[in-house]
Amino acid sequence: MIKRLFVLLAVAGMAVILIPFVSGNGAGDALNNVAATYVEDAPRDLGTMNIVTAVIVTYRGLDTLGEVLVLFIATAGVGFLLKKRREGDPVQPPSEILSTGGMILMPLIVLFGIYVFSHGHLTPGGGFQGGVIIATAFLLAMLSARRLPIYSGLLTWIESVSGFAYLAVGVLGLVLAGGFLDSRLLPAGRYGSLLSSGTIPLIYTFIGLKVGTELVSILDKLRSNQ
Amino acid sequence: MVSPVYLLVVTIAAVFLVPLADRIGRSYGMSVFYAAIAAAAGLGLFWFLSLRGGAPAQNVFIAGFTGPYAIQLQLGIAESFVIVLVNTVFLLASIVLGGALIKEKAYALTLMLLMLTGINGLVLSRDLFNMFVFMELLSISTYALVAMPRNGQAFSAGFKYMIAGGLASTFFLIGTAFVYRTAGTLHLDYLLRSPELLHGGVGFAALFLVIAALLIELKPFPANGWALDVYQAGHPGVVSIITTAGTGAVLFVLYKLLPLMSVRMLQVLGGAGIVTFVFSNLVAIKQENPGRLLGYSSISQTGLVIAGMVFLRLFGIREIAVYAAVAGGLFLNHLFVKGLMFWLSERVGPRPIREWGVLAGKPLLLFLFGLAVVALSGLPPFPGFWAKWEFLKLLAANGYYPVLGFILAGSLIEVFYLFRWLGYAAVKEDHDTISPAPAVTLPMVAAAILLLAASVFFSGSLSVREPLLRLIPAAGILFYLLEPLPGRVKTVLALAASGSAAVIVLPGLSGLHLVFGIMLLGGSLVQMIAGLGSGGRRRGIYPGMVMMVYSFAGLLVTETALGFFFAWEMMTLASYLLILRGSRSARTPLLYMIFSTGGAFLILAGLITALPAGSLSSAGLGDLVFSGGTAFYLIIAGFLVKAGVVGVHLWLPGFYSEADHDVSPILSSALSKAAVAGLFIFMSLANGTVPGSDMFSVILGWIGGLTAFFGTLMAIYQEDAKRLLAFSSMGQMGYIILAASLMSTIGWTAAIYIAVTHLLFKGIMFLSVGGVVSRLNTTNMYEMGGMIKRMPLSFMTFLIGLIALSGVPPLTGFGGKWLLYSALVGKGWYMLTALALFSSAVAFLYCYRIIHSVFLGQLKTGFRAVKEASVWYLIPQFIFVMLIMIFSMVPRLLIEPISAAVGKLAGPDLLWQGNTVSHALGYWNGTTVMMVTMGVFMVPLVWLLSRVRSIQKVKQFNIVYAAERPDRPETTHYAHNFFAHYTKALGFLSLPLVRRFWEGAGEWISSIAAALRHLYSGNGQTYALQVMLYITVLYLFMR
Amino acid sequence: MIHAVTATGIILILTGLWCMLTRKHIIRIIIGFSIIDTGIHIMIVSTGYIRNRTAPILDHAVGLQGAADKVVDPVPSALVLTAIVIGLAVTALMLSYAVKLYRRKRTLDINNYAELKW
Amino acid sequence: MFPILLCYSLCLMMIIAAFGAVYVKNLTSAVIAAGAISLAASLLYLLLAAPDVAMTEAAIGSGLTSVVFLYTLHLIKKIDEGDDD
Amino acid sequence: MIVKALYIVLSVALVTVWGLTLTGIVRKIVARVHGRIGPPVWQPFVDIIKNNAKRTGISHGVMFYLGPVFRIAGGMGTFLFIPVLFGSDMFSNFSFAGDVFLVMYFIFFGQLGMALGSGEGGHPYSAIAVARGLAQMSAFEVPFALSVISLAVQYDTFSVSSIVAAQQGSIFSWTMFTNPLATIAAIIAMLGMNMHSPFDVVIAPQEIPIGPPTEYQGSFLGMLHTNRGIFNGAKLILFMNLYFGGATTIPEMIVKTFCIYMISVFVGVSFPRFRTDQSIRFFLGIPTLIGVAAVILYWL
Repeated sequence: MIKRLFVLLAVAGMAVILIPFVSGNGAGDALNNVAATYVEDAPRDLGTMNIVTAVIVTYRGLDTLGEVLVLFIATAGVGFLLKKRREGDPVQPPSEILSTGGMILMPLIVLFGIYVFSHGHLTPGGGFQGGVIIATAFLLAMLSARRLPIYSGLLTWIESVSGFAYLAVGVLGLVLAGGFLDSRLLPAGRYGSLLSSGTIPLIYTFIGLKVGTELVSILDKLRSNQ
Repeated sequence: MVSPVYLLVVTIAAVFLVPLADRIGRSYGMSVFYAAIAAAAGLGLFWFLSLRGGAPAQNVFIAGFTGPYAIQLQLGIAESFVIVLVNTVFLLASIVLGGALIKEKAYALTLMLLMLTGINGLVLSRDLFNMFVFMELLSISTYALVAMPRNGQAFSAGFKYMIAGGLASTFFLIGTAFVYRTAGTLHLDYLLRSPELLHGGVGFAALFLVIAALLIELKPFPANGWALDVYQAGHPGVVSIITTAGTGAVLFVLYKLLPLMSVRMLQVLGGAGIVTFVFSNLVAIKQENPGRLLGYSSISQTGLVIAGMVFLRLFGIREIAVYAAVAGGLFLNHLFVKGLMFWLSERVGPRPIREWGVLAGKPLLLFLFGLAVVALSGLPPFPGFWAKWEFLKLLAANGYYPVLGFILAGSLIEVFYLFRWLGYAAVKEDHDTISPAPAVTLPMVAAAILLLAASVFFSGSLSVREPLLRLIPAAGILFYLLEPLPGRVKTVLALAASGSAAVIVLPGLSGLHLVFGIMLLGGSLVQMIAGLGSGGRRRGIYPGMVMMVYSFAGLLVTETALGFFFAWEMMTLASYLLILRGSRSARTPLLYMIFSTGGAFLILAGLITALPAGSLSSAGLGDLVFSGGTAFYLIIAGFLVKAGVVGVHLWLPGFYSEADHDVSPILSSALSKAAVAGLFIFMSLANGTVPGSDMFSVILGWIGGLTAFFGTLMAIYQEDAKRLLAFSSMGQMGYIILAASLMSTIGWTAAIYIAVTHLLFKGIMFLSVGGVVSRLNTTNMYEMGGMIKRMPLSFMTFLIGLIALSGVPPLTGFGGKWLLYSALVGKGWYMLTALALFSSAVAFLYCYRIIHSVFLGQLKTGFRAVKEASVWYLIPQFIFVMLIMIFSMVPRLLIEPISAAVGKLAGPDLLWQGNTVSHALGYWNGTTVMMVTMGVFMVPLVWLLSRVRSIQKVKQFNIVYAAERPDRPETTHYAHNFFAHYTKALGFLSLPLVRRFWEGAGEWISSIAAALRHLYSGNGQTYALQVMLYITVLYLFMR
Repeated sequence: MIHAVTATGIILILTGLWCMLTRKHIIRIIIGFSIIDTGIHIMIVSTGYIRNRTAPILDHAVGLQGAADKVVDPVPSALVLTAIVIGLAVTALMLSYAVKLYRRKRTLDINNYAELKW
Repeated sequence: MFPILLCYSLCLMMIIAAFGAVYVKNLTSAVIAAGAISLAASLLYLLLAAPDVAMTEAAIGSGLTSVVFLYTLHLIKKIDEGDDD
Repeated sequence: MIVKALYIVLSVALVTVWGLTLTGIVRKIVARVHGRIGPPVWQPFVDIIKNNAKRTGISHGVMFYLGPVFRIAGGMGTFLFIPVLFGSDMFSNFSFAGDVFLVMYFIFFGQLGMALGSGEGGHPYSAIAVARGLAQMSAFEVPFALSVISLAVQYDTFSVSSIVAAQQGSIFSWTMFTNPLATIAAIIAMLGMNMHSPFDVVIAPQEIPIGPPTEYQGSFLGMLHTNRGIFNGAKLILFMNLYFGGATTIPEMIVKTFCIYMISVFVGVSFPRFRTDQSIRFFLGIPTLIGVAAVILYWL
């Protein structure tokens, strides 16, 4: 019971620390200098409609690279911890409806995922969201067909190559344009069109592929772990 | 210059390449892995060198935008310093891990690379959120790698780590977001433009959370149980990276954030660092598991580095060089040492520290371990020493004395458990051995070399400019490398090395320095000859011996306070090595180290307190300011501990007696004078400037008197010949201190006269007994007896030494007594005079005891065939005997130079009339006394020779023995418990009260440690709770 | 409104902490973490919100002119995105640990994993 | 008015779901409850003009995270059944 | 120079004869007190001649051989550093070579040599006796030292001659009257020094025949006997000089030393023997306190 008391104390202490954030929030009614600059400059400099994308891919591109790497750690970490199951274990066959439904839905979902990450500079969403959607498609497929073979070799390839490509685009930015991960490597293009915003769609595509494959392989490892 | 981005690119590219290369083959994956890390380390080195060469700092903005809009990577000298260190250690650790990694899948390699990416990113980045991302890279990959040993312990430790780490990143994230909300930017440089935004309200809470998170990542006491489990359970290779590179990166982030913090925050943070340092060390006392022990030690070191940089900031210091000297030095020291020690623990395998005796048979590993222990304890010449000096100096200069005290206390505890461990390792116990593993040994050697290189670098930048001082460690290492040579060759080399030091140093000295120079260097040199008497390799003696002699020289030559302390610590270290080698028990070296370090810390505290204000580089000894008094008293107290005065003499009997038989004489006769030399150097420096020095002299006098008495008293009860002589040395040190405390011309003359004669006769006696013991292989006096028959020369020299010691005229000993009593009565200290007289009367007891038990009485059956001691033992004895004879014949030869060196102090001078020395009260003509004695001796001798022509030699047992004829020497040699009646009368005075006191203190500390340990319940949830409560408390303090 | 959202975030964080510190089951502790994560994300998003403004997507409805006065802060969104992904990674790794621990001792009571201590 | 009401009700929902996740007996339900928090949060993000976050939270926070949890629970059940080792 | 040497020989001879005679007288007195007839007064001389006349002697080794030499050298040396007669250049011996501390320490010279010599004899009784003697010596040294310090304070000098000089004038300027506490402490110490009963455990004739010299006979013993005379005389003269105003003529010296010696004799016949530990505690008790009081008295 004494421990409960301490927990209460700790949580209360945390509350004391966090309470100022309630009143301290929402006071502002204008963007700060940095945000305002992003909003004003991004369309002109980068050609993106979605400012969040501009921030993620270009202005704070290094964060995003790190983020991709974190996800990669998750894959590697889960793979490092969990061994793969022996092949040929008996599994229950899934229900007929699920299996057929899954097979039909899967390509559509994948397509949607591709749409999301390729339009990241125009609409909400981007590489991560798109990647997750693709992973969801595979998840569905996994549920519907338990024996769906996930070629870990292929996954590794896609993962590594897309990651490497992302890095390569970044380095090219450093060599040919203003700096590492500079999306102005390619011309900004026509504002609002799919092939615009420099390398942003390209990067998002790589991220999408990479995130998708990473998540699929995490799920695969959790699924087939024994 | 290469853009700093490439540092990240290299490892990230490798992250993506490794899985592909691994598909082709294991070795390809490994090659890419090592190539990437090597490239990173190489880049770091390249940058560091070019930046030191004057290249401008590099600032790179991601995506080519400037200002606060894009993430900035900065590569200045500080960054490059950290990067080169961290990447190098990472590389070495990966080599250590090689064997484990090759068994894992490629995932492990990628995780390692991602960890390194996180580390490098943390160092380079100037953006708060970006740091968060890199910190997550670092921590998440660490979480996974902790599981590497793949046992239950590792898994549960890893999970606990994740809970605590998860909390930390939660706080960091909230904090970062609200820093942005408040300040409108995440860019450090722009945050720094208006740090006051973060000093109140939301801004404060946000900054607090960020700092709290960083602190949690740095494992502050007591919110660090999870980290310890990780240190214990993780693979030593991985753990070494966590505690060196990982911690280093987080520390550097903290360094970058320092300018944002308010004074209050800095104070609390510094306090947290100190608390961590002291208490982690304390808890470590009770640790048996090497991993966990190293964990506690790592945490404490981290705490010290935090405290270092925080206090520097608090003192308003902005120069990077100072941070590099303090925090950088401490960190660098920790980095290489902890790496080395963790790798060594990998090498030794899962053994509790008590079983580290397996190292005893491995000279290289033992050397590396010793190096690490020494470096970690903050002893010279390693970077930790210089850094601590600078740090403590700044603390003192700013009046932070309590903090200084805590750091010294913590360091003392640290010294205790580290040297205890070293003691375990140095004593070979079982025949168990460890298999060779070059992949682990090579990185250790590399770390040691880098550490030594860094030591040179640091000592160069920190104004120890006397080349002789640098020679001290160099000589030690040189003689370590010469170890394979035969012992006699090494003796000759050591004699040559020490002799040349003496030849170079002595002509430059004058006054007291010269007197002590002759004593320390000359005394050691002569006695080193005895080393020729022992065959074999004699590993471990000469590095310590030469280092000790060079430290003597250094002590006398140096003109700076730092140089003095450096030489002092080197001397301590060198003598520790000597006793470590000789002693059979682990207790004696440890006790010696503890008390010596304690004494050294007192000296250190005194020195830095006495440093004149505003001295950036190390001040000269002459510039020290003693007007406050405290500094002076601290220094003197330190020397008293080293001299082994009563109360702190616990270390003394073992230390003077347990070394090798040719080393003990040097320790007991010469080394003991180093404390006296220190005492005199500082007393003459401070003479007249210390307030309240009358009281001080009285106290010092009584300390000396009581030391003389108790040392003597305890000597009479000893059964071990060398221990008896050791206690006798304690008594003689008491006389010296008593005489020194008089602060008068005659007093000081007496003190130095006694010191010189003590050097001579104690050298003789120790060497003589050493020669006997080396033949008999026992030090128990009651097992000896009748040695005069087998070793007449040793007996003769011993007798001369004994007469000199007892103070009986006509030999030199009387001069010392006469001078002492003259000075004491002259000063009016009558009770002390009586005490000294009583002590010197009691001294006869042990004098007779030892000469009778060893040389006279019945010769034991087993020793009928022993030979006279080696001639190499006798040569130094005869040299000393000759000196004693000369000084006895013409005392003026000795007294006059000494009083000239002492100069004019209070009290009357000594007057000379021919060979008669006199003062207001009395007079003494040593030459006449000698003549008369010779005369009265010769007359009856001649008479006897003429009378007794038909002298009849009788057999050993032919004695008048109550109508019996004894046939066993054991029953007829009265030697054991010789002064039983004395015990009955005055035994209460020799109760081991002092030992009980110190043991009680030790028990007390160790039960505190045991109680504190229970904080670490092992429950991950409790650890999380501790983290939360810690943050709450921190918040309350910082607000 | 925004105060309520922030407060909700804080309440979620505290609830998550409570969960993490009092529940014994490891999975429940991980759930606690994920609640904390959600709470943090809500807090961060709330910092970027400005009343009556639209999302920072400058389509033709918003227009480029004076956009800075019409949209909310894009930066917190960007931060949260990163944070969400990191949260997923941590959760996945924690769960893998849970599986590993369970396989060792067939229990997920955190009190049973205190073999290392002192 | 409507958005504000919606906002408050979402907040309330989240808090209730959070307590559910802490105290509900069944672990699977707890996971679902945690997913529900995320789902509600993603709706909230739409109200807060952060559609990107909303998408991500929906996809990752409520979707993928829950799946990962459920997979784990499933795995643990399988270990219990002695399916393993 | 030659004259001086002659005088020194003369004074040594004088003190030997007087010392031995004193021993004889005391033996006679003690015997009478005990109700015995006792040996003749000249018995000590007879013993010496007899012992020296023995043709052979045995030796246990060099140190054994040198022991008596040390002993007698110690006795003679002690005597030679004490001025015998005040105001007489010739009978001041070598007292210019050192002060009272020299004398105090030179006393040990002979004892040490004796102890060493008897030690080589290999007889356990010798060692036991030495151990006892040393222990007792260390204890009675304390009151004696305090007493001497008190004198040094009182007279502001360590020089025996100067101390004697300061006591000249009337009988009341003797230390005995000017500093009675110091005198008492010194006298008690002297009882121990003389090793008469009750402090004769060192030579405890019953258990450890005659103490350290157990193994000695022949010429060696003869020398030891001779020394007993010299050493006794020397000590008495020292006490006389320090506490009883010294002596200006030889008869005065003889009378004073006789009286001083009688003190220890009277005490000796009336007290039983102390054990070693008892005597140590005794000397460190009241006599030491008296000595401390003597010092403090003159200190203030």
